[in-house]
Amino acid sequence: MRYESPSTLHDAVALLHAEPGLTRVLAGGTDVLVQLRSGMVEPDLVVDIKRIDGIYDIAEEEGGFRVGAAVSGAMLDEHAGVKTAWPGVVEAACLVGSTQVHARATLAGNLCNASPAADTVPPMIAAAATARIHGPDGVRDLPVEQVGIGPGKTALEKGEMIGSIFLPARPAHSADAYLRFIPRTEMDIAVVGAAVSLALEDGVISEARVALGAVAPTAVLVEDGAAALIGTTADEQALETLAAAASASCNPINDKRGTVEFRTDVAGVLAKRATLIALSRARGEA
Amino acid sequence: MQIHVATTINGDQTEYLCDPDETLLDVLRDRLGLTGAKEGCGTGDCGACTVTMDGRAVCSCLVLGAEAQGREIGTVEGIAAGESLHPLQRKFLEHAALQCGICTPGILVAAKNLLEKNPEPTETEVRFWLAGNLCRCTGYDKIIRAVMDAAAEMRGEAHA
Amino acid sequence: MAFDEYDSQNRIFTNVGTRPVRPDGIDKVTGRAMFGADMSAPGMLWGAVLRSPHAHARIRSIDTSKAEALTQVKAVVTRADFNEGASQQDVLDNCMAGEKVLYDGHALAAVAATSRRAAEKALRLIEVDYDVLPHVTDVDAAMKPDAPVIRESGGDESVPDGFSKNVMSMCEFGHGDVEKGFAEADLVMEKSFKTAAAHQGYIEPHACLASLGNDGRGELWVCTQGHFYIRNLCADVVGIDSTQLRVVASEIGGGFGGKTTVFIEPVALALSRKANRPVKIMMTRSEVFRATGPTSSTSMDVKIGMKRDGTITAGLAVNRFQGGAYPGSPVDMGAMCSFACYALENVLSVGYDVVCNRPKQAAYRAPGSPMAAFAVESVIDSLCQELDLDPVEVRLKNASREGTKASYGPRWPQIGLVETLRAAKNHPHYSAPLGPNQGRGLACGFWFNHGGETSVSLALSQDGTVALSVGTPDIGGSRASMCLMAAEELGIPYEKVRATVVDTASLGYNDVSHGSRVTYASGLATIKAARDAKQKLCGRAAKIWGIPEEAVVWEDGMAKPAGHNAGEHDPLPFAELCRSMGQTGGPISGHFEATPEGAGVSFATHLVDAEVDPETGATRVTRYTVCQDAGKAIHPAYVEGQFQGGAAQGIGWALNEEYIYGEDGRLQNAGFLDYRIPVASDLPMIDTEIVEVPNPGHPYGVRGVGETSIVPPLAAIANAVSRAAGVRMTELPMSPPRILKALKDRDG
Amino acid sequence: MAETVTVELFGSLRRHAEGAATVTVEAATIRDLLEALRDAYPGLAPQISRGVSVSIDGKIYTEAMFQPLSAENEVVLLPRIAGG
Repeated sequence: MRYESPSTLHDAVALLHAEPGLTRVLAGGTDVLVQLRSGMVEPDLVVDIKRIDGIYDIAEEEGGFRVGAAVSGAMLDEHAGVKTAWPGVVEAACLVGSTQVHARATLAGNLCNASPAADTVPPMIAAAATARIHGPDGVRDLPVEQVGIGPGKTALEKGEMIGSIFLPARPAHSADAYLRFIPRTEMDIAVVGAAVSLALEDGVISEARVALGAVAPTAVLVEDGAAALIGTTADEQALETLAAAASASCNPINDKRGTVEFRTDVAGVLAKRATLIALSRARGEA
Repeated sequence: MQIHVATTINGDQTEYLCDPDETLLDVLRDRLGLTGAKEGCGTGDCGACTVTMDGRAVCSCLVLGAEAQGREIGTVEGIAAGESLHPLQRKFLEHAALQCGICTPGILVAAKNLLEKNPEPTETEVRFWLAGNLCRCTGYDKIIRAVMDAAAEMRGEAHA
Repeated sequence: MAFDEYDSQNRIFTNVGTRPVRPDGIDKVTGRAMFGADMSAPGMLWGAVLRSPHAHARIRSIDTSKAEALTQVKAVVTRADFNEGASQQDVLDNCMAGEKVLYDGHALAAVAATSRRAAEKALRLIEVDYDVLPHVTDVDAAMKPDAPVIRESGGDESVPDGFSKNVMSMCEFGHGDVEKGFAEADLVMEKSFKTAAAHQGYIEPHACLASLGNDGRGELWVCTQGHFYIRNLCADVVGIDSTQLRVVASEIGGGFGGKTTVFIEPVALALSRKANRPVKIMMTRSEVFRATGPTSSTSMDVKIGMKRDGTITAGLAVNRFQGGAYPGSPVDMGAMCSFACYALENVLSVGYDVVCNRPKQAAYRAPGSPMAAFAVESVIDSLCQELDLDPVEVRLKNASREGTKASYGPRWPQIGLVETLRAAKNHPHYSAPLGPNQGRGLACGFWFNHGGETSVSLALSQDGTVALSVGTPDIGGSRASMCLMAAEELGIPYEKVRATVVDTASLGYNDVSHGSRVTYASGLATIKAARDAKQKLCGRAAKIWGIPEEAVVWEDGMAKPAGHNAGEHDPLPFAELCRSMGQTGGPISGHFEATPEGAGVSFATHLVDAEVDPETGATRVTRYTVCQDAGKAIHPAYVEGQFQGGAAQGIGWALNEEYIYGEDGRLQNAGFLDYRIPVASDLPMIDTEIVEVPNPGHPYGVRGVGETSIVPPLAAIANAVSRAAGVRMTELPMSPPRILKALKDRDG
Repeated sequence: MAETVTVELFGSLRRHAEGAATVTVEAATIRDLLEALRDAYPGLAPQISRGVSVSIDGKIYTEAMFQPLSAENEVVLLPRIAGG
């Protein structure tokens, strides 16, 4: 195994592209090192991107934020602007693993690891975030929901890597929230994750996006769930419709972390609860 | 091929050679003789290997030795100032906050890092900050009390 | 002979009962304490172990040639490198498989190489040809007559007809006539229970550093609960004389029963012998879960009859424990514990020891008792609910007391169950209001506690200090307790005593630090060794004063004339006698070697509040109180620590911890990510009430405290959750999917 | 001197002692007791070899071969008790 730590995105892409064998991009390392240690993967080249200029930047852009690929959950949590605009994304980043993991783990890494249960992916999808992908043929932007295409699989081509995540601008009276179900209070992989982003006009939900994690091979955007909320004040009936839509969008598995029945039921419960939190934030109550 | 790394550990300039796939934990323990950081799991799930890197608590089993180039690393061996124990170390002893002691180095590093960022944490904040540091002996009760008491002392308040 | 050791009826203690800083404290907060993996040696190699991916398979062949061809590899061992004539055949086979691998994770080869990573890579070059056999991992399935057979030899003479060969033995305890008792009851309730295998979950993986020559002489540094015992096991398994192997017990990063046997130690010795270099092996966390002992998983039926006034008329328990691929599950102890808390006229408890394709179970804190208590205390709680009775009053009404004939035979001496129940009843927790979706659970628990072979040596130094040598590894602060007891006896300050866990060449044999025996047995031996030293000190004073030895007494750390008849002499303080001992007769040491048989049984009552989220099945423990009889708390802070730690482990076992096997017989959650032990944010503070009903078998009244604390939690939490959820939970762990399903089933 | 000692057997041992819940043997010590039991009831021998504890008036002995016994003692034979 070779270890390289290039100082530009261009060099990083060139290294990844030129290596004929197995490559891994090292950002926070919280997944890559576990894979290395277990012998699950034996890469020929590891490219540590943390020496790349600007890779730790959180830059304001078109009213939104461009988050560098090495920005950790702890850094996001310390960034007042991102935390105000996208509290759900930030709370998800601070749920991944422990304090020690928050200090290293990144949005881009969580996305590229392509676990169906990744905590930050549902809120990024709900946020309509895009990933900026750098590759040998240049740069392209891809909506987050199109990056993961299956467990452990992404839409990235050979030689490509994510350089940044873009979180778009928010209208007034908008907010997001993320909730996950785990058996303990910390340290578990999500059994179900639910993210809701919404905006209010005159107290009525005018925009909404709902996304679920750990209930299908990839995180899912629940369009019926969003439709159930838009035009309502998230009254009881709207929430029940949302919950039913969330449960209906589940295509989970039985595994050591939960059953199909449990995931399907709890997806609806969490979608409702996340909506109420987002709503209260959008109203400026929390 | 081995990689040459120059770094700072507990304030000391340190150089070493490591394999590309060698973790910082293995470098500390097997190359530098700093065995205070422990391997409890090797997967970032137990926190026994916690060190600080540029002021943030990390699991050294999830950091490559090569990544430490130019960084500042802090381990449990660097917590006491000479013969004076850090208040957290003293409070851990006073409160009997350890039984076997294998988790203690990681918890001390993590707790010190917490108090540097948040000198007045609530019990809940301490519990969540330390959620990644498993202890199987104590049930955490005396650990939490020791951290809260150390924080109070460091703020100059009377003993809790 | 009665329990006649207790001699502290009106004693006012000066050291015992205080909370000084432990002697190994500074080492442990500065990172310099040396644990199993922290020792290295010049020229050291790293060992790694190849483990079976199959639950059950015949080994057709093992080809190690490609691994041996690597330059970094210095030795490879398989079963042929061990002592085929070992007397402990099951221990040998569990350390290194013979003809068959019996579980996912079973060791079958090992390599020593110049680095840990090189050793691990070399393992992947070993080619094994397996003939995969049918497997079984569930205890009930393994008992069925048509189950895959794990050991052709089958069970012993105690097993009734009609079971598979996987049932290794059957045991029965009790007295009276249970059918008659059930007929006298106003309500008879019968329920079935299951518990999952739980791992001890110590944070330090097994690790050792071995050095063995082909002359059969060697050294072993290892984290273990019993270095004398494993010395004997290692010597047997690798075929050397036990005393030619010197074993040093490192600091130990948790054991809870799981470090009372050997796994990698004989393998490291065999590799070292073959490579002629020291070899270190450190298990990965995954190896710890796959290959070391969790406790048994169980299936149990309990039937109890009760009168309307709460009197229990009869109790019947059938316990089925699987203990992994080898006989020896703790079902006999479980069956003895089932009804130990109650004075019953009609009681029967049955146990079946079952093998299946799982790692060999190892002791885990009060082995067998927590599961048995879960089943019995759950049925008692259900009866209390049905008959609208107070759970404390019902238990007080039926509680075992001094003179009660225990369900497993003996008649109790002085015991403290009633006192723990009263402590729980009087605790503010018992009457505190409950919030919505909350329930309060109460349960009692029992453990035997153990004595065991014990040797202690206490050497005086010229400066008036004491070197106390013990042979029981310190697993929870015991060196502090030993120092307190030695200081108490000698009348000197705690700081003047240094307790060391010495190696196997420095002291007579000591049984393992298990059975909650250390503060009891090594403590008793320390007290007696100190008394032996005091007698010698008095002898020296007698010589100095020229009076008979019987005319000298030891008081307040000084030799004094026994009375006016002994003459007027200024007292001789400890330090002064130490200073002159070279001239008054030579060095002074006190000794004690015995197998003390007066371990006092211990009881506890736990109170717990739990809150259940009715929409997700999530459970939160909101309040917890432990009331336990310690006999006498030597270092109360570490007694509290044992209470809290046992409760926390019980909470994990009750709510989330379990071994999960797939259809393929492989363990699916061999890591702390998915084997979910409690984290700091899961738990409340854990209140403790130390009850002190002296053990008549110890000079100060000490009872072991380490194990009883894990007995009541499974039941107490199940009772709290069942009351909170409004549905009786009979299977552990009470994971959220299981609770949510129970809620849905209840609501139709 | 050997006395007539009454020994209670735990349940599963009873069928190897012709179903008796208690048996009497001549014994002065635990060693005598175990030897006498082996002789009188060969079916008990395997369990005795695997290890037993003996409760005398409520106190449990696991190793004490020479512990004296008398006719007045309440003696119970148990499986060997250890711990974690």
